[in-house]
Amino acid sequence: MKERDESPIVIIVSRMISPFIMMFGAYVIAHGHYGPGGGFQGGALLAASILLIRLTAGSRISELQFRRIWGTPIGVVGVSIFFGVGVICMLNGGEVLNYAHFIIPGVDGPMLRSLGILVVEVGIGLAVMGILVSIYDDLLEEDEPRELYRREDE
Amino acid sequence: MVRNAPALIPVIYLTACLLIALTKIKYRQYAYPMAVAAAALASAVSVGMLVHVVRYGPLHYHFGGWIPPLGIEYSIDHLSGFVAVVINIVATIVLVHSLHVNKIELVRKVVPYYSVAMLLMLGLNGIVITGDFFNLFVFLEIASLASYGLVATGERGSAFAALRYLILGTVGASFYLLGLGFLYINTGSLNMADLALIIPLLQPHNDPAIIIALVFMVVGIAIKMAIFPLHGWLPDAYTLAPSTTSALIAPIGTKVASYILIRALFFVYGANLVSKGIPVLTILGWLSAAGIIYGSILAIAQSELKRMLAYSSVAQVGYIGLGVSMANPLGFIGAVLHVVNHATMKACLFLVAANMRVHMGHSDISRFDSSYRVKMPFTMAAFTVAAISMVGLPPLAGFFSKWYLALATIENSQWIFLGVILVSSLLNAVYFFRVIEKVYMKSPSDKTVNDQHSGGRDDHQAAPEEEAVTFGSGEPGPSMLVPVIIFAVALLLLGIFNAVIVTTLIKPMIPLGL
Amino acid sequence: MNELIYVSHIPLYAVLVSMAAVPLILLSSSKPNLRETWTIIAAVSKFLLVLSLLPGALEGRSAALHLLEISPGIDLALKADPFGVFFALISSGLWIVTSFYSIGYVRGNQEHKQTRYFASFAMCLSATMGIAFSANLLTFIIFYEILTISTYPLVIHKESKEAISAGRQYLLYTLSAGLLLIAGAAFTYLATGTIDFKAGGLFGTVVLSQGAMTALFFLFLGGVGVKAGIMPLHSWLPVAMIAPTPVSALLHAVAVVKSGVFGVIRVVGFVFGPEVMAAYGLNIILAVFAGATILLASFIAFKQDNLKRRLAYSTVGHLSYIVLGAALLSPAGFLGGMLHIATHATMKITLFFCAGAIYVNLHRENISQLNGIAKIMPWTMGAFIVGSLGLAGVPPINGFVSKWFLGMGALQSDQLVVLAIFLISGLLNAGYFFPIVYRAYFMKGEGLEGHGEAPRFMVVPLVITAILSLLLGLCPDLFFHFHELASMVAQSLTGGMLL
Amino acid sequence: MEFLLGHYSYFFVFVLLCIGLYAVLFMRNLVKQIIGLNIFQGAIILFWVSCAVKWNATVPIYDPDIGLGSTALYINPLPHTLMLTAIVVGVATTGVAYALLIIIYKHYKTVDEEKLIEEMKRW
Repeated sequence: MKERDESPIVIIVSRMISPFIMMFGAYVIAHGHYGPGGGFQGGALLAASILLIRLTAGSRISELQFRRIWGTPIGVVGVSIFFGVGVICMLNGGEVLNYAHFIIPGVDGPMLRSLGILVVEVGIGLAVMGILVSIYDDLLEEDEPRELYRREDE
Repeated sequence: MVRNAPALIPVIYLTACLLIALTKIKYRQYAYPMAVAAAALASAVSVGMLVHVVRYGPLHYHFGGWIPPLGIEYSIDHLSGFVAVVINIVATIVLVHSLHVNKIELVRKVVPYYSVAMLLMLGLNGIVITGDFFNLFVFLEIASLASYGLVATGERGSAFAALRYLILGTVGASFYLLGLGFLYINTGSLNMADLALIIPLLQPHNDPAIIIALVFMVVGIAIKMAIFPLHGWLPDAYTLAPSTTSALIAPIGTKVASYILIRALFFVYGANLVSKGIPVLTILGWLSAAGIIYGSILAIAQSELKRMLAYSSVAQVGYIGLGVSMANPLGFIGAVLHVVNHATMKACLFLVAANMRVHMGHSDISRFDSSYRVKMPFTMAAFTVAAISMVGLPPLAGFFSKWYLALATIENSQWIFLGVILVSSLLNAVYFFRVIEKVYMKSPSDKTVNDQHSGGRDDHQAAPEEEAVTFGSGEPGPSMLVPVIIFAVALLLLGIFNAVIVTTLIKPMIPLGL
Repeated sequence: MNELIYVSHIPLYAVLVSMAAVPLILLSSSKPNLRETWTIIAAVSKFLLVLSLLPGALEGRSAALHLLEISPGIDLALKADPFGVFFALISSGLWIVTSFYSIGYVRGNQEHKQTRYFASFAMCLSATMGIAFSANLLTFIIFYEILTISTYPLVIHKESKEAISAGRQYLLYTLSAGLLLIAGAAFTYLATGTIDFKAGGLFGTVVLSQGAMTALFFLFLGGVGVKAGIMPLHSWLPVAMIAPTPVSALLHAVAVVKSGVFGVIRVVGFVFGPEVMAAYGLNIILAVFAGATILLASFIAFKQDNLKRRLAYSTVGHLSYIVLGAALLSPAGFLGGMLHIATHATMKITLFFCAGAIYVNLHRENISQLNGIAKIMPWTMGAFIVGSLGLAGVPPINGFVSKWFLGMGALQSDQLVVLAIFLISGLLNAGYFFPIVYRAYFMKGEGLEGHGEAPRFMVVPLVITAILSLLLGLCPDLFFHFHELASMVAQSLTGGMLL
Repeated sequence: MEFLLGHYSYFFVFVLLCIGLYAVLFMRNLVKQIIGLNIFQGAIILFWVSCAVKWNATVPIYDPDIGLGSTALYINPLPHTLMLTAIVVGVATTGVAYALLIIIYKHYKTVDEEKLIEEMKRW
């Protein structure tokens, strides 16, 4: 790979906007169940904020923020949340992802469906973030990538 | 539980996928049993569903409780239930076989390999059971991505093969998506059952957009299915992939693509509409016929067992295409029967190739000789059975799919296609008997060609230097041998009891208007 | 004649008994005596099973069994009609003899891979029984292909380069034939809706265009004609002579080529039926091919110096006798053709046994080397004389009987050309067999000192078959009622016309 | 003319499709092929999204001013959501493609397709 030019402007600007991107990502996820937004977009924004630092400041600094080994576990956790909601609905007597059959203590009716979607969105957001970051990490990995596969968790 | 059964298969595979991914942290040795268990469980569920479908009619499952055409629908009818049973059972047996092969061929990548294999199965099963065209696209891509990954773990050069597969496969999927777009714009629906009702009502019937949509979709599927001029990705991908991948993708990957083809052509469009405007079926028929001949001839030219099998797959997919293109009940029966027959045959043959690679270190036909037969008697016997079935000799399974296809071509008075089917049997015979001849006849070294006592089992006073070649010494362990034998026996049973399959399963699935 | 059918498992057992012997043979590969015992047990029990069907067949009753539906509307069905029993009797009876002879041959010759040899042999006979008892075309095809595959290991038994190339040629011819047969069966099924064999043909009221019918006939002709050695399709047969002699005997006299001609008669009499054959002029096509084959094969046989090849061409010629007999479409023609299956079987097997005995004993294969061997092998050559006289059509050997009926058949249908062909080829037969006899008896041999008669395992069977030829010539209805069976079949095919 | 103007978005889509397909088929550089693949996918996504457009309609989010009755005033949300999925799929595909490409580059030190084919043959 080519040597990177150390440009203070790039580093400072990216460090400045990275938290806002992350914030916006979280907002998009949290907003997804009743407005434009959702897990994928939010997750992509979260990943973008992390990758921005990785691109500009290098992975050594970025690793302090987000360790590369976290990528897969977070992805798995995200998928598990999404998937767990579906299975809980199913076990509770409905179809897969039929939020009316989701269980949140003290909540039911339309609110239950709404919150069910929110939980799912959080799961998707985590999954997308973890996996997008780990795609980047795997592509940059110096020695032969150990695992090619996890990104198909998408 | 029956009500949730259609969703159960994806749930099983996804759970297995995640759990296996977690075993990477600890308990690596559980990856294999978990994968096998998941596939076995899915097989059991799919068999149960098929039984239910046969007894009580199709199963419908509305995802998230949304009623179609608004929501995504999973529907199991005879066709999808049947294909699901075939792919799950074949996958289970192949996965059982994979234990030692993967230890040798993949070394450190075993755990993620199984995880991705589960994803592949998730995708393939999803394609089969979904009743929604867009959902089908998503599953198609999941399955494709998983198979790119599975191919890329193979020997040197497999990454390039996988990349070419990826590029062609993605183009194919994109074409499918494009065609689907046309369809959606014209009908406003993506649900298969709904579309089947809407399309005949559109005015006028040969609305070009609808036909264009079909053409794009068929082109896309044909790439995935490796119909003749679009098969370029297949030989390298099958040859260079790890043995288990070949045995997993070759039997069921293209079969699922042909399922999509059958579903789109006959169940959504209907046989009458398909050939309006553009003679889709005729073109498909001629391309399939060309593919049969081309694949068979190139298979003769190969000296590597797996590559030969790969070209043979190109030819065999042509049979399915040919059966579909006949658009009559007999052709339909032939095509669907060939799905199961070819899945079994190819799985058996690729597993034999895997056994040879693991225990002999290569699968190079020019190096085969009769010591292989002595060292691996059962593997070679299974190979012979599968080869004879591929050639299409009764009473093995391969004969009967050819029988129905021949009947179908005669019914349509397509004499050239009849000739193609018959000639291709001969070509199959050429390339398989070449191997069989080597394995049973060629002496390990040339000096014993004319020697009457050349290492036969009967001669206990065999020459001392042949002592290494003892009966069954190279035979793999039961985990690799039993699956091969199961497939070989299954070929015989499928052949003898094909009438049961045809009458109870395939006949009810013949769509109206065929 | 009404066909009475009763359900019986005997045909199935007759098919399965030698198939069941295959694993036993394979398992006892290290104990040759036990292995051969299995072969003999299977052969004898098969023969007895077939024999038990004979009384029923003589009363015009057929044992039938529907095993299972193998394709919707088509059963895997066995039916032991008189014709099937006729063929099964010959092949299972001669299998016993051949088994004994094989034991003598392979041991005397110290052949390798004897287990494979005996296993394939048993499998072959199973397939032949299946062919004999097939009730419909699909069942026929299934057993026909099993026969092809199980004969292959026998053809390439020597594993030399020539043997392998002979095996390739054999497979090429027979597999293509099988494919044509499949196409023909499929066509027939779609045209008539049935493929069950029926005396007098399946077509009934179905009318096809002349072109379609002719094409269909050629499909069938190609399908069964390869194994029957009809002329442009015969060339695998002489090449396959590379196989061990008992195999040649089996190929020629018992199983393979006889299945071919059996198939020809099945096709002519039971698929097309004499009426359809005559109406579309198909019998003429068949007769032209068969007549040309008879003459050409006889001429080619003159040129051969290798004894087995000469016998092979003789076989090609004689098979066409049978085909020609069927093509005459007259009762006597069918009768003569069918009888010739039996008579040619006994005579040709005798001759091959003789050739094998000479080979094992003296390692000589060429006719020019046979000078004076009658002195040391009197029994063998005596049997050889019987066989060759029979093939030339000299009474009282059974070859005369079948030729007599064939000639009558030619007269019945006013085909004097055919009669002439029969007579000329009889002379030619005499012409190419007698030089051998002459050399053996009247010329002075070299290097024969120290050799005696061939092993007893080989001599006894060939003497038995020679005696059998003689006895059947004197009394065609002896023991097995071949004549009666054949005339029953001939009558059923031609609608009860008198001979 | 009216036809052309009325369907102009489709022509852009068509041009993009052709560019993408051209790159996939004729570029020797594998990176460019993958880029072509992305263009191809992008064109199809555009096509889907453009088909959801309605004149005088707004985003499909519940607006108290419009209410639930007049659905004609909302554009069709379904193609967008579907294409979201298609984009996800595209991202995953691209990720795998580049991963494979990096492996290939490490092995052969080239991303030129014809050279790679030569390499494969030699091996």
